[in-house]
Amino acid sequence: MDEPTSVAYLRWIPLLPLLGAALNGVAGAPLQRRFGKGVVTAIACLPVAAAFLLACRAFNDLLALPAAERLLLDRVWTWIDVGALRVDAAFAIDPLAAVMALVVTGVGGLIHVYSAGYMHDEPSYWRYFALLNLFTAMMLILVLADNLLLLFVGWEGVGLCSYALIGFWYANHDNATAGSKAFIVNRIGDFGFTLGMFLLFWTMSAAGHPTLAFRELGANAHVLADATFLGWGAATVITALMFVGATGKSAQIPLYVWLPDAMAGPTPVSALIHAATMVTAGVYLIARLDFLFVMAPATLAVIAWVGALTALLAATIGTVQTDIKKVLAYSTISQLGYMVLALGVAAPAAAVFHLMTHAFFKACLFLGAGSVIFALHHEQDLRRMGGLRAWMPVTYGTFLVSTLAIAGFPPFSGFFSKDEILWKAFSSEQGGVALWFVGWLAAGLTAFYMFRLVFLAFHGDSRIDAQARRHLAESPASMTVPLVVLAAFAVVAGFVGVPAALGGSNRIEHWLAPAFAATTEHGAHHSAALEYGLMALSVGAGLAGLALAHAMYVTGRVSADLFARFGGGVPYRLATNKYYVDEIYQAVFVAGVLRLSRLGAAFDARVVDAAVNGVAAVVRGVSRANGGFDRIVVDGFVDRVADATLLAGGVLRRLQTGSINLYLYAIVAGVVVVMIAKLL
Amino acid sequence: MIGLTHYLIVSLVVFALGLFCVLTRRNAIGILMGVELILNSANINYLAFARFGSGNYDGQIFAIFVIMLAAAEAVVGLAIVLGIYQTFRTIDVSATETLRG
Amino acid sequence: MDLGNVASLRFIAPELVLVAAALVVFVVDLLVRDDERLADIALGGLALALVSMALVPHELNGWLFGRMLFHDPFAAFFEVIFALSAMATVWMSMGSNEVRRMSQGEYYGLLLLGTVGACFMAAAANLLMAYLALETLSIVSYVLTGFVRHDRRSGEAALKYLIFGGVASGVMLYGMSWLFGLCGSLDLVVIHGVLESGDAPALPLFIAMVLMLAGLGFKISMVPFHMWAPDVYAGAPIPVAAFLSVASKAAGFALLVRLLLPTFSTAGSGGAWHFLAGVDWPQLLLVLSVVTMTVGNLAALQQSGVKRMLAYSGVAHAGYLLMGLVVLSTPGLEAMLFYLIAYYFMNLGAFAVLIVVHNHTGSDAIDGFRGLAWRGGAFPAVAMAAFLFSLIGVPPFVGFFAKLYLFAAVIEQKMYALALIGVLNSVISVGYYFLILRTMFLDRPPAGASAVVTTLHDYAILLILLTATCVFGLWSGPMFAFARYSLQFFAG
Amino acid sequence: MESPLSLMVAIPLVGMLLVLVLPSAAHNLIRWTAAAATVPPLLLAGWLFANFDRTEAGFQFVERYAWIPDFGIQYIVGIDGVSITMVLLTALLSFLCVFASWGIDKGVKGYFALFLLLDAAMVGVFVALDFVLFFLFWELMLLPMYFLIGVWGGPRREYAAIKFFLYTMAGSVLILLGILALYFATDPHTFDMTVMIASRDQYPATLQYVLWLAFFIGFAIKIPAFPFHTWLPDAHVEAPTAISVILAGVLLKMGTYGILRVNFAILPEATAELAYTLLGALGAFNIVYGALCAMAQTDLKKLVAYSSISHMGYVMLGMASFTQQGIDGAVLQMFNHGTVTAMLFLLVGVLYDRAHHREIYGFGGIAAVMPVYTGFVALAFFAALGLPGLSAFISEVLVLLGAWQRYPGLAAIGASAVILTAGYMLWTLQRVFLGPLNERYAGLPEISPREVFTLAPLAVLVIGLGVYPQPVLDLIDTTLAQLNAAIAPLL
Repeated sequence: MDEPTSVAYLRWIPLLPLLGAALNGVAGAPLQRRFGKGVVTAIACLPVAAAFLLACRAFNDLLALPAAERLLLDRVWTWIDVGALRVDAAFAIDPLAAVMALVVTGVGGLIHVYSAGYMHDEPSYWRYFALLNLFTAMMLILVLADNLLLLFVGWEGVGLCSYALIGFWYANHDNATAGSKAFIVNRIGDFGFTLGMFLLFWTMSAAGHPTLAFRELGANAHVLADATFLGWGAATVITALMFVGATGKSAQIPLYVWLPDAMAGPTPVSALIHAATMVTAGVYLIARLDFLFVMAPATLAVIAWVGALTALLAATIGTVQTDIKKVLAYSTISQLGYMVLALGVAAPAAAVFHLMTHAFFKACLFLGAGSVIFALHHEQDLRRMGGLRAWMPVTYGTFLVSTLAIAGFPPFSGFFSKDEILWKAFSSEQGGVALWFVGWLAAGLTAFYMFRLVFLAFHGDSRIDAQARRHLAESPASMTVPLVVLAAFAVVAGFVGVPAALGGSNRIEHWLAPAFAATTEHGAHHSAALEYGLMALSVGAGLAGLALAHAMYVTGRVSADLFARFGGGVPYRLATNKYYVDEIYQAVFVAGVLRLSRLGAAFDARVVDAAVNGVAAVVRGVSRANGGFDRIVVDGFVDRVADATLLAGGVLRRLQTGSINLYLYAIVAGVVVVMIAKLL
Repeated sequence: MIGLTHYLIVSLVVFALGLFCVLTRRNAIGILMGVELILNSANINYLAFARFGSGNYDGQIFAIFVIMLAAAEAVVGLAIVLGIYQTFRTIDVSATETLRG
Repeated sequence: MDLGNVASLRFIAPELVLVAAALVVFVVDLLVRDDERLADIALGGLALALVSMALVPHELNGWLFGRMLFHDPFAAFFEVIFALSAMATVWMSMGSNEVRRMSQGEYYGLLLLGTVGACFMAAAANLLMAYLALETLSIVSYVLTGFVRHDRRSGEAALKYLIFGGVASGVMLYGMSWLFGLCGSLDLVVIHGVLESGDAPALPLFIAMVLMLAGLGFKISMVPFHMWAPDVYAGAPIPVAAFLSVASKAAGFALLVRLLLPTFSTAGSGGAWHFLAGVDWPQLLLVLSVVTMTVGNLAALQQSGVKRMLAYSGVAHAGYLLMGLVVLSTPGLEAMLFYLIAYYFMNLGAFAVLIVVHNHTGSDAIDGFRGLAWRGGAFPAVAMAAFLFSLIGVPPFVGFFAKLYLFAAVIEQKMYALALIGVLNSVISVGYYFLILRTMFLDRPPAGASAVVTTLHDYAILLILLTATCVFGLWSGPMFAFARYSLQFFAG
Repeated sequence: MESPLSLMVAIPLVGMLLVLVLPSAAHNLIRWTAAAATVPPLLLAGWLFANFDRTEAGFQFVERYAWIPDFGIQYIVGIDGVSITMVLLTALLSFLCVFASWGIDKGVKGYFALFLLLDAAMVGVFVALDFVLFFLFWELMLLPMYFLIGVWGGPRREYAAIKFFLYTMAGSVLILLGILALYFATDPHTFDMTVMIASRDQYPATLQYVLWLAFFIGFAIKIPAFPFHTWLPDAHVEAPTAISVILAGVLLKMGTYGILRVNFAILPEATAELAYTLLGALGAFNIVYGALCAMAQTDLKKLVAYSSISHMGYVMLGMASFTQQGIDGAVLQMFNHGTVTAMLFLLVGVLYDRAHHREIYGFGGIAAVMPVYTGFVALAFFAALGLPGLSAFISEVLVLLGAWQRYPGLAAIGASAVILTAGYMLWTLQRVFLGPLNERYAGLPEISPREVFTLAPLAVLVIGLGVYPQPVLDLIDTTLAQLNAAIAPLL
C-alpha cells in the first residue's frame, strides 16, 4: 500500500499537554506557592489550546487530501522491535481520529477553562491540572495511536488519570475506593483487550503479516477470514475479546458498575472523562477496528444487544436517582449504550456521530450540574434543590438546551444522532424491530428522567436551606462561558449529520466513510415514509416522557410515587438499588477472590512452609533418636544381651553393664553384624 | 596327634572368654584381664600358625612382642585405674558416668 | 631397594630426631625445672624433624630394616602431617591453661614419641611393625588423655579410651593372627602376593579382615567403633583432643589405606583398582562410610559441648574420607589425601579457637562462644567462622575444594547415590556448625561478660591456620600436586 | 586483569580490605570508602554498555587463566547479552544500596565489609564462565548474606537467616553434583562452560534429564519457584532494607540466569522436553499464586516479597515460550523487576524508618504528610502492576505475547494476574496512603534528599525503559536469538 502523507506536527498534539502535565506535576507546587494559581492555569490550558489548533490544522490537511488517502502519519521512533514484532511510537490521524481529536481537545479545552473557576479554592490546584493535562495527553495518544499497543498505552493511561482524579479528594475514603474500583474493573476489560491483541498479532503473523499497526491490519484483515482459533473463527474470538475491553472502558453491561461511583470525582472531571471522552474510548476502539468487527457478525449481534440493554437498564435506574450527578452518570451509560448499539448494527458512523453530539450536550449537562453544585456548596441531592432558574439563568438555559438535545427533540443535535442510530437499528441487516424497540423505549425514559431532573432542580419552589440560599448566585464567567459554547454546539452539532430523508446530506457519514470502508452498505433501502414514521414515534416517546415528568414534578397531576406503588413497588426497589448488581459482584467476585487469596496464603504458611520446617524437624528428630539410640535402645538391648550372656554363663546376674561395656558391645556388634551380612 | 585345629579351637575359646569377660565385667581390672585373654588367644594363634604353617619364626617373634606390649599396656592401664581410684574411690566403670552427652 | 638396619638409619632420620628430642625433653625436665623451655625444645625437635624429612632422599623407594618399613612418598606424606600436627599441638599447649597445670616434661616427651609411633604406622611394611607402631601411638594417647591429674573427666576419659583401645587392638591382633596364618607371612608384600594367587580360603580371610577393621576403625573413629571419641575428646585436654582428631586419625587412615589398597587390592590401568578375592571390602566400607557420616552428623546436632560436637564432626569427616577409599580409584585416594591436609588446617583451627575461649571461660560449653565477636573476640570469631565454613565445605575455603575433589572422584565412578548422601550430609552439618556461628555473631554477649583477650601466641597460630584455610583453597594446585605425588606405594 | 569484568569483581574486594583496616569507630569514613568502592564498577558497567557489541551472540570481554591445572579448573570471565544486563543491574543496585545503608549504625565496619564482599560475589556469578568459579561465587554470596540478614536483621532474623542459608545450600549441593557430572560427561573433561555449550549435543538424553532436574531445583530455589519459595518472605521481612533490595533485585535473578546459562544453553534437549511443565506451567502458577498470597498479606514487605514471586513467574513463563518475544521479555523482565522491586523495597524501608512498623492497616492518609514520597510510591506501584508507559509493562506484554504463541492457556492465566496485581497494589496504596490521615503519623518527615538520591535513578529507568526499551532489548536480542534457535526446533 502507498505510504500515507507524513507530517511532523502530529506528535505535538499529545506531547504538548504531556509537557504541561510534567511541568505542573514536578514544579506545580512551588509555582503555585510562588506565583499563584494563574501560572498553573496558563501552563495547563495553553498546551491544550495549542493541541486544539494543531488538531484543526490536521483536520484541514485531511480535507485537502482526496477522501481515499485521508491519513496523516507521524512516526516518532521505533518503540519495540523484537523478532517479528515491530511497534512504532507513531501517531496517525484519519477522519475518525480527527473527529475524536477535535472533540477531546475542544471539549477538553473548555473544561480546562471551566475548571479554573470550579477548582479555584482547591489547595492542590496544581495537582488537579497536572492530572487533567495528563489525561488529555493520554486520551490523545489513545486517539492518535497508529497501532494497537500504543493505543493500549493511552487506554490504560486514561484509566490511570481517571483513577487519580476520581480519588482526587483522597482524604475521603469513598473517593479513593471509587477510584480503585474504576481501575480494577477496567483491568478486567483490559484482560480481554490484551488477549485479543495477542491473538490478533499471532493470527496475522501466521498469515505473514506480523503487525499491530491499524493501516496494515486494515489492509490485510482479509487473511483472518478463514483463520480459526480453538474451532472458532479467529475474527469472532478476537473481536469478542476486544469487546470485553470496550465494555470496561465504555461502561457497558456487565462492567458498567464503576461509572456511577466515578462521580465521586470533581464535576469537571466527570464531564470530561466520564461523559465526553474517556468512556467513549471503547466505542472508538470498536470503530477503529471496524474492519475486524464486520468480519464477525456473531460478535456484532452480541454487541448490539449489550448496547441496547445497557441503554434501557441504565435509563430505568436513571429515573429514580436523586443525586444530580448520578442521574447524569446513568444517562451517560445509557447514551453509551446507544453508541454501542449503533456499532452492533454495523453503523459506526452513526455511533461516532452520536459520540460527538453526546460529548457536547453531556459535557454541558455535567458542567451545568457542576455550576449548580458549585452554587450550592457541594449539595448534590435533587430533593434539596428546586426553583434554581431564578438564581442561575445561564446555567438553566444551557441545561435546558442540552436536555432537549439529549431527549432527542428536533432540531437539537441529539435528535439527529439518536434517530440515525434508531433508524440503523431498525433498518440495517444486523438490526431489527426488537433492537429498535428497546432503543425507542430507552429514548422515552431518557426524556422522562432528564426532564425530571430539570424540573426538580430548576422549577418548582425552592427546597434549599436558608443559609445556602443567602449567597446563591450564578457561577463566574470562566464557568458560564464554556456552558454557553457547549450549549451552542449542542444545538448545532446535529446539522453535520442531517439524514438524506430530511434533505440533508449526512456530511459526517461521508466524512467518516474512508475510516469505515469495510462496512458494507446497508442492503434493502426502506421507504422514506417508514423513516419519517420512526422519527415521529421517537419524538413522540420523547414528548410522552416530557409530559409524564411535567405531570409528576410540576403540576403534580400524576402523583410522584406512581412508580413506587407500581407492581407492588418491586421494580421501583430494584431500580433504586440498581438491581443489586454491585452487591452481587461484591459477594461473588470480590469476596470470592479475597477468600481465595486468604486460602492461598494459609496454604502457603500452613502447608508449603510447614513442609519445609517439617523436614528440618524430622532431621532434628532423627538426630535426637540417634542420640537416644545409644541411651535407650542399645543400652536396653545390651542389658538384655548381658543378662542373657550371664545366664548362659551361669554367672551371677547382679552384674550390670556400664557404658564402657556398652561401647565394647558396639565393637563386637559391629563385627558380628558385618560377618552375618557377609554370610547371608 | 594334636593338630593345628586344636590350637585354633583353644585360641578361639580363649578369645571368646576374653570378649565375654570385657563385656560383662564392670570392674576395670577385670576388663583389663579380659583384654589380656584376647591378646593371648592371638598369641596362641601366632605360635600355632608359625609352628604348622610358615617355615619362619615370625609368629614366635610376634608373640614375644605382644607379651611385651601387653605388659606395657597393663602398666599404663593400672596407672590410669589407680588415678581413677584416687579420684572416684572406686574402679567400677559403671560409676564413671560423668562423660555422657 | 631393600636396606639393612645400618643403611636404613639415614632414612628414618626424622623419627630419630624426634626420639632424641623426646629424650632431651625428659632429661631437661629432670635437671632444670623450666617448663617454658621444654615446649621450645619440643618445637625445635619437630622443626628439625621436618627439615630432615626434606633432606631424606625421596627419589629411591624401598624397604628399610629388612622389609620392616616402607620408604615411599606415601609414608613421607604422613610423616609431614604428623610432624605438623604435633607442632600445632605443642604450640596450642603452650597457650592452653589446662596443659600449664600439668607436668610438662612427660607431656611433651610423650607427644613426640606418639608422633614417632604414628610415623612408623604410616611406613609399616609388616603386620608386626604395624601393630607395634599402632600400640605406641595408642598407649601414648591413653596417657596424654588422662594427663590432667585429679580431674574426673580426664581420668575417666583415659580409662574408657584405654579399655576401648585395648579391646579394639586386641580384636585386630586376633584378626592379624588369622591373616598371618592364612597367608603364612607378616610381610604385606608377600601377603599381597598370596592373595593375588587366590590360594587362601575366602571366608576366613574376610573374617580376619573385618576383625582388623575393628582396630583400625577404632583409630579413625568409624561407626560403630567411634563411641569412645566424644567422651575422650570431652575429657582430654583440648590440645590432646586436637592431636587425636588429626594425627591419630590420619595414622589410622594411613595404615588402613596401606592394608586395603596395595595389600588387599591391585592397581589396574587408568587409576582404577581391583580388590582381591576373599577381601571384597569396598561394599562393606561403602555402607560403613555412609553410616559413619550420617551418624556423626546427626549425633553432632545434639551436642551442647563444643568438644563433643567436634568429636562427632570428626566422625562425620571420617565418613567423608572413607568415600575416597570406597571409590577404589587413584583420584579418590588423591582426594582423600588432599582432604586430610584440608582437615588438618580447618579442624586444628577450630580447636585453636576453642582453646582461646576455653582459656577465658574454663569450659567448652557452647555458651562460652556467646557474642564472641562482639566482646573483643572478633578475630577468633571470624577465624572460627572460616574454619567452620571450611568444615561445611563452602567456598572459597580449602574444605570446599577438598570436598569438590572427593565428590568428583565419587561421581567419576558414577556412584551418584553415595555422592548425594554425602552432600546431603554436608547440608545437615550446617545445622550444628551454624549453631556455633550463630552463638558467636548473632547472639548478643551475656550481660557483664568480660572481654575475651587473644594473646599474640593465639593470634599467631590462628593467623597461620586461617591463611592456610583460605589460601590453599583458592590456590590448591600445589597441595593437590603434593597429594598426587605422595600417592606412590612401594610394593617391591 | 585486563578485562573490566575482573576489575568489577576485584575492586569491591579491595574496598572490603580497606574497610577492614579502617578503625571501627570511623563510621563515615567506612561508609564513604564503601561508596567509593562501588563507583568504579558502576563506571565500568557504563563502559561495558557503551562498548558491548550488540551484534555478537557469543561471549565478550573474555579473560581466561589456568587456575588449578591438575583439575582443569580455569579462571574464565566473560559476558554475553544475558549477563551484561545483570551486571549492569548489579553494579547500579550495589551503588545505590550503599547509600540506602547509610542509616546502619551497629557494627558499621562489618556491615560494609560484608556488603562489598557480597557485591563482588554477585558480579562474579554473572561473569564467571568456569563452572567451579561460578559455583565459588554462587556460594560465596551466601556467607555475607547470612550475616547481613542474621546480624542486622529484624526480630526473627536468626530463623530467617538460617532458613535462607539451608535452602540455598540444599539447592547448591545439587548444582555441585550436576557440575561434576557434567565435568565427567564432557570429553575432554573440563569445567569451561563455553566448551560445554559447544559440545552440548554429546550429552546423552537421560543424563540431560537428571542434570536438568538437579540444576533446575538448585536454581528454582533462588528464583524462587513454588514450592521452594517460602524462604523469601521470611528473608525479606527480616533483612535490612538495602539487603532486601539486593536480595530481590539481584539474587532472585540468579535463579533464572542460571537456568538460561546452564539448563538452556547446555542441556537443550531436556529443556525442550521439560520446559512446558516445569517452566511454563510453574511460571504461570507462580504468577497467580504469588499474586493471591500477596493480596492476603498485611505486612508491606511480605506483600512486596510475594509480588516478587509473582513477577518472577513472568520470567519463567517467558523463558518457556521459546519465542523471541517471550524470551527477550523474560530477560527484560529480569532487569525491570530488578529496578521496580528495588524501588518498592527502598520505599518500604523509608516508611519503616519513620513509622517503625509495616502493618498495612496501621497507616492511612500518609499522602497528606509525605506527598513527594507518595509520588514515588505511586510510580513504583503502577510500574509493578504493569502500567503501560512504564518499564515492567513492556516486559510483561512481551512475555505474555510470546507465551500466547506457544501456550495460550498459560498466557491467559498469566494475563489474568494483572487484575489481581492491580487489586492488591491499589488496595494497599489506598489503605496506606489515601483515606483520612492517621493522626499518629501527622508528624512524619518528608522523604530525605539521600533517599531521593537512591530512588531517582531507578525512577528514571522505570519510566525511560517504558518509553524506550530498545537499549536493553538491543543488548540481549542477538544472544537470545541464538540460544532460542538452538532449542525451539527441538520442541
